[in-house]
Amino acid sequence: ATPLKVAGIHGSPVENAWNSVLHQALLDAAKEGQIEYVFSEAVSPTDYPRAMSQYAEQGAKLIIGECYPIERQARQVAADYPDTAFVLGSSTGPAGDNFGVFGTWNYDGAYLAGMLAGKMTKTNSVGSVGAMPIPEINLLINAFAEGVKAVNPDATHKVSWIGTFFDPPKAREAGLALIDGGADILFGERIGTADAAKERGIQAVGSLIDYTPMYPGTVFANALWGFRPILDAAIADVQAGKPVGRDYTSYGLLKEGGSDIAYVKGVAPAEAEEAMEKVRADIKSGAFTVPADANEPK
Amino acid sequence: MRLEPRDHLPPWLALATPLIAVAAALALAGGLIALAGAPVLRAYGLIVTEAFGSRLAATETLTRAIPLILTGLAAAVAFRARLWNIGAEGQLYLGAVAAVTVSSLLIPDWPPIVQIPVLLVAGAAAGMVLLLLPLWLRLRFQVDEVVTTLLLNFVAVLFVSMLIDTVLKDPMAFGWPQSLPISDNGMLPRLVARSRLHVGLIIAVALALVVWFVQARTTFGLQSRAAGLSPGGAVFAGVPLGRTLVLVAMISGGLAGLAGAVEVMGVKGYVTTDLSPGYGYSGIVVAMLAGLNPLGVVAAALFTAMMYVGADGMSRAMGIPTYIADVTVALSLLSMLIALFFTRYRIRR
Amino acid sequence: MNEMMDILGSAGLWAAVLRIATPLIFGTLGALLCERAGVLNLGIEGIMTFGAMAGWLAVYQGCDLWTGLLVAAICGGIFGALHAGLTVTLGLSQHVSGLGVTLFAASLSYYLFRLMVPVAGTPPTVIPFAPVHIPVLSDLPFLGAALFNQTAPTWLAIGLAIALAWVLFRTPLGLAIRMTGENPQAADAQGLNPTALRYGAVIAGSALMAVGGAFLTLSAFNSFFPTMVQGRGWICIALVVFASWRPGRALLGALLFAFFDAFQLRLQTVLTGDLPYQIFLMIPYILSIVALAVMARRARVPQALMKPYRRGERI
Amino acid sequence: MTPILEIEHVSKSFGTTRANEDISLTLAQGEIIALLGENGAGKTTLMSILSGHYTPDSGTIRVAGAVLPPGRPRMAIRAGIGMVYQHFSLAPNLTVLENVMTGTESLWSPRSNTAAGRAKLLALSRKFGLAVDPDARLGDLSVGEQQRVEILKALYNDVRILVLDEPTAVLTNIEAEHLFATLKGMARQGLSLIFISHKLPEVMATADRILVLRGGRLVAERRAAETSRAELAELMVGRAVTRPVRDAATPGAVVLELEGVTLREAGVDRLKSVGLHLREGEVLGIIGVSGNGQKPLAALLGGTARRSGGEVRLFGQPIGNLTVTDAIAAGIGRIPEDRNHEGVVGEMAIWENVVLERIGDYSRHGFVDRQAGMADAERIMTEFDVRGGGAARPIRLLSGGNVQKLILGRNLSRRPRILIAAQPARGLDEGAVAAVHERILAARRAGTAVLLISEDLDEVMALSDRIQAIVGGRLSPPVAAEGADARRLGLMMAGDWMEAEDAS
Ligand SMILES: Nc1ncnc2c1ncn2[C@@H]1O[C@H](COP(=O)(O)OP(=O)(O)OP(=O)(O)O)[C@@H](O)[C@H]1O
Ligand SMILES: Nc1ncnc2c1ncn2[C@@H]1O[C@H](COP(=O)(O)OP(=O)(O)OP(=O)(O)O)[C@@H](O)[C@H]1O
Ligand SMILES: [Mg+2]
Ligand SMILES: [Mg+2]
Repeated sequence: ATPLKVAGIHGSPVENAWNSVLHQALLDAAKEGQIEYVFSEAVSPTDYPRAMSQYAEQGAKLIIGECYPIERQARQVAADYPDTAFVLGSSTGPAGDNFGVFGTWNYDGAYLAGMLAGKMTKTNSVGSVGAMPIPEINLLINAFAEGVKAVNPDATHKVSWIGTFFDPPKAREAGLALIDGGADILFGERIGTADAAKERGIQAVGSLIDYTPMYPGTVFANALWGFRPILDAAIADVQAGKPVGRDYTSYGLLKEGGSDIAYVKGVAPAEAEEAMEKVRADIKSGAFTVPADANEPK
Repeated sequence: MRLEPRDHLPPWLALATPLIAVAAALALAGGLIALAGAPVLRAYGLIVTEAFGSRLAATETLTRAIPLILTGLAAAVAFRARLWNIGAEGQLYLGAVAAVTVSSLLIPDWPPIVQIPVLLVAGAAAGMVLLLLPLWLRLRFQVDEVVTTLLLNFVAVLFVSMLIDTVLKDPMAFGWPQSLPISDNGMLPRLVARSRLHVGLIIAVALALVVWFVQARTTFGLQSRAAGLSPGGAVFAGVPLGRTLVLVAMISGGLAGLAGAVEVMGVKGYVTTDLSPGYGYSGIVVAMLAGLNPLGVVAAALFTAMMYVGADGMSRAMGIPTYIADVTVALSLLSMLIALFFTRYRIRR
Repeated sequence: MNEMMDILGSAGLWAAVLRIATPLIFGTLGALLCERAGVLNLGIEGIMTFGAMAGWLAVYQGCDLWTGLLVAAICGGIFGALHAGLTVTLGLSQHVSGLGVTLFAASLSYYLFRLMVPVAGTPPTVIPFAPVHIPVLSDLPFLGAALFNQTAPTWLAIGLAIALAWVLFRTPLGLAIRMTGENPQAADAQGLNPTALRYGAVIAGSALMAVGGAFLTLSAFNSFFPTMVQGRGWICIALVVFASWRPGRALLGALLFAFFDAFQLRLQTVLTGDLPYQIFLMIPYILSIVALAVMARRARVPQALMKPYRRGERI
Repeated sequence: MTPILEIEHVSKSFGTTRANEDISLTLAQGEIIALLGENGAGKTTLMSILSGHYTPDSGTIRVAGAVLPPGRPRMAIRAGIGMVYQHFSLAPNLTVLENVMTGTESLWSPRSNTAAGRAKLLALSRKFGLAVDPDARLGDLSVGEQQRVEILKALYNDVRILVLDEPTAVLTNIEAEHLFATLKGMARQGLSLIFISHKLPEVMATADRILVLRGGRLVAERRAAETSRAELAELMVGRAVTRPVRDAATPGAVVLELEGVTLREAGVDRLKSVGLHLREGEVLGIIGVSGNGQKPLAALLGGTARRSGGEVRLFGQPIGNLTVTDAIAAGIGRIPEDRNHEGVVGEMAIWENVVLERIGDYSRHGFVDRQAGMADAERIMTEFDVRGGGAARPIRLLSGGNVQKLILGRNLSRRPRILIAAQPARGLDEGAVAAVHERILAARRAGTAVLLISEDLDEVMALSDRIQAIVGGRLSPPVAAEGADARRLGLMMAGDWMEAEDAS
């Protein structure tokens, strides 16, 4: 088949971990010849609807991106361009035939990483650094905390918010603050957290992408998020002429091959790894569901 | 070699100046475009077509000019009275949040004909309040307002962030920090169907005319100019300095607050902390490009919007980094400033 | 209460204060130098961004860390020269020129970064400055960890504050700079060249700002992100006023500001849920404004700040 | 012997204005010469060329036979030329020593030798009798002290030629006398001096030679001993000038009365129990050394300050606090002491400066009646002989004398019942002074009550019917002008009546 024309519109620079997952999946698909990929990055919310219209007018068949700050306008643009499929990260539901959505549900991996961390902490205290308490981050951090609690009910979990999506030095400071407060394992929702852990010689958990190669010896586990299943599903729908107006979130779950844990074997106690692998299998089989809690972690 | 003020400006130079400036900016931007390995001439063509070449392009350019006109006026009014309001960004956010609060919490069901004016007034009032604080600090404690207005921008945005995280949080947004939406009755009508262009354009241009008229023709305009140019002279002539500055601050803060209200009522429908891509700061540059002339502000805002939207669209069409848009705007502003300088001075050996 | 005391007693807090303060010290000293010569430099935010990018890029391309700082300083100096050209030679409005420089420097740094480093995924990193181990001092209990566990640029920043104070108040050059900021015409009448002095101060000051930016990518962190300066430049502008244009107080102001930041990061983790986190983030700004109100009357603003000077225009 | 300074065929134009045209002069060692000329004659321009601040279009300057490179202030300083500008070039936030030492050491030296600087400054200060505190903040000093610093700054640079531009414009008579005594002492020690002044008595008393500039040209040169005031005045203006004289008149009813008025400002009593009365058709002169309460007194009556106690009666009626608008509405005209910072807004047009303080009269439904404003401004400009372009030009383009005439005009054209005139002729040339005095006397004839606040005793004695002195915020009892002489007034200004008061 001729490659599908796909445009990516990234609200942040593509270095941002979340965008990088989308971007990498799109690049891979382009390399495999499935799609023809163009993109813009760091598109401000003010410009975002225009970027959508422009790509639609330039003939993109599928537009991938995010519409959290402009939910209303994005749906309006989609309605104006019925021949283009839009599949965007969103907090709300799909609209019409050509507006599909997805959420970032990598909390399965976070729960599993929490199970390892809970058995590893010596101070009985772990911490998470988050940008701000929005649902997807809450889900993630809560799942991590639940994973810790599941194996170590006495452990305490603290959160530090840095108030912005983009300030790695500040995330690092927040991580150091948590360590100073007694935490000996950090869950890094933000880039920069692992640097704090590395500096103080403790262990850390990464999120969305695999940080272990960048922080060997520090990041022992990652709550991965796979965008490829979502992308493939959307591409398949468009190629098949099916409406994309549905929720693609579940493709990102562990059960569907999206989210997962990547960890370095032998860092956590063997029995912890064993227990975790069992839960992992249960999630895959559907025997266990990680509690999804989108409230602000306390 | 030295610079000498011109006695008069030859007409050809007045016309050529903006053209030379734009040409210089484009030449410099062209170098950067070439660095990205893209054909420069085609890029130039695209800047024009992406800014004005289609219905989408033209309406987008005009839409973007609206908040710039308002924040540009806010800066022009204040600077003319030597009130250095660098805080239009914060005032804009408070204006937006005020409009949202009033619409969603207080009067969601009022009909548009009443609700829209009320929201605009609420937005303006909020902007005023935020500028009156630094003015009070200046009049009472002689605190330099450049710094206080600048700092209050951060406080205002954090304050808005707090509101949309708590009392104003939209429960339908699944915890995402965004405000309750403006009720449909409070949204500004579109000017062109299937576009984002809204009635705010008419409001902004009308206000530019009003501000121009007030400054050029009224006693208040004369007094506020005197207050800015020479506080000592103004006091001696009986200009109530405090009252004049308070009025100036109310107009300036009000316009900036209005910019926020209009943006949220015309385009976005609710407030987030990334409502404005720096409109408050760009407004200052727009005002200076316009020589603080309210009518010039309209032209300068259109120019700035055109450069941005054109270059932004061009980057997408050519697949070069989007950041080129901001670079082009910055280069245009800098070269325009230099060009305007040479309309007032000439070089003598 | 107890928690607060615990935080205040932790060495980590004080180490963090010095670290967080470092870019602010560089930036504030740079802005202070410009303003002492009579030029307000609102280009700081963009210059810091460019410094962060250029310094990092140089190291990424294989230079050593100190060369990275030097590259950042040179780039900062170039933007300083641009600002000086616009404000000193042409006498354009210092606000507008500064904001223009910020817009230009920031967007250019993103654009160049993207051209040079067309990455996907997380950005590449460099090996940043490591804390300097000072014999004896670094091994002291508590104090060693609290104060003497910093990277070299932090010591450089503190040293520069002292050096700048010396230059401004103890040397003929400093007097000349101050005179230029107070009354350029008087400096001119004494045979000094106010234009050259202003150029020099703005270029050197901008170089310092850029080094402050580079600290973010070469010491506080190890890679460059667009928008990562996050308003630190504007804080520096406020700190200059807060410091009444004195380097020693600038150092103190930066440390105080950093203290609040470090403290709130720690306080948040123990006072969960009681207060919106934004309140903590607002504290430093609000305190700066309050401090200004308290100090403004006593502060001695350089009299020629924001006033262009051109020889031959009427005395 | 070669002269220390030779200026040869120097010319300089600004646009179309020929500020200096083919000027040549010489100065011998130990000589004092005075430059005289109307406002705008080109005196400051010539001296600025000498100091390197301006570059001449043509001509050369030699110091002790060596050619001075044009437009290089540093070279001029090296050659020994020191300049004391009319508007001081000092930094108020720096100390006296810092002001003096700026630019005197190598910029690259790692440390300023303040000890040596202080010693040198104190030595100079002793040698020439110019007392200063090296560590005082300059902004805290009086104008007279600031001028001393300016002179010391020049001396510190080892000057051979000292130039002073209108050094006495802001000084009191006593300060001026002291200054000239010092200058003469300096000349005896071998220094050469050039000074610019509009005050003929001091010029004749101090200078060895007097050079007169008119319209940018050097029109005359006289030895001080061989000329007269009348001749000099005529040379300057190109025609005979005489100051008007006050003729006898009978004052009318009391229009303004102050009783026990006090004014506190920032915790200091600036006016203490002040009492005065002012009648129609008379001039009441208030003399005193500047800084003794003249400013608050003028501000109080002009509506820009509030009293903290006492009573004010206007046309017999007790009044509360006056605002500017009240004062103007009541028919009080005001001539401020500082015409550039208070009298006018330099960047605004002449007509706007005319309407600004009476904005109510030119307002129609909140809009400014520009036509009426322009018409009135033009009428005032013709009537009061204000020269320097149309009513739409910025007022900063006018010379000081013309600005002053405009301020007078905007007040007097409305026939005010009271005129508060503070230092109305300060810094003006002989012709302009005569014009201003003439107008004030004409207003008196027309029945206006004039309160003349001045430091110039000649002026006060020539214009006033009665005179009171202000010292430390207190007013002396009035004396009739007829019985007053300079000695008596000098004693009053020193506050000698107070002892009598305290004793009684
Ligand atoms: N910087 C300047 N730019 C333009 N014109 C100038 C400038 N300086 C002086 N002039 C012109 O030169 C002429 C001489 O001015 P100058 O200041 O030398 O007069 P002056 O004799 O010192 O007058 P005054 O007695 O008022 O001090 C003025 O008429 C003025 O028009
Ligand atoms: N910006 C200017 N451009 C051209 N000519 C000017 C300018 N400013 C002043 N002048 C001219 O310079 C001459 C001297 O002006 P100046 O202001 O020195 O007057 P002045 O009598 O010395 O006033 P004062 O002594 O009270 O300050 C005037 O003739 C005036 O027209
Ligand atoms: Mg003069
Ligand atoms: Mg003069």
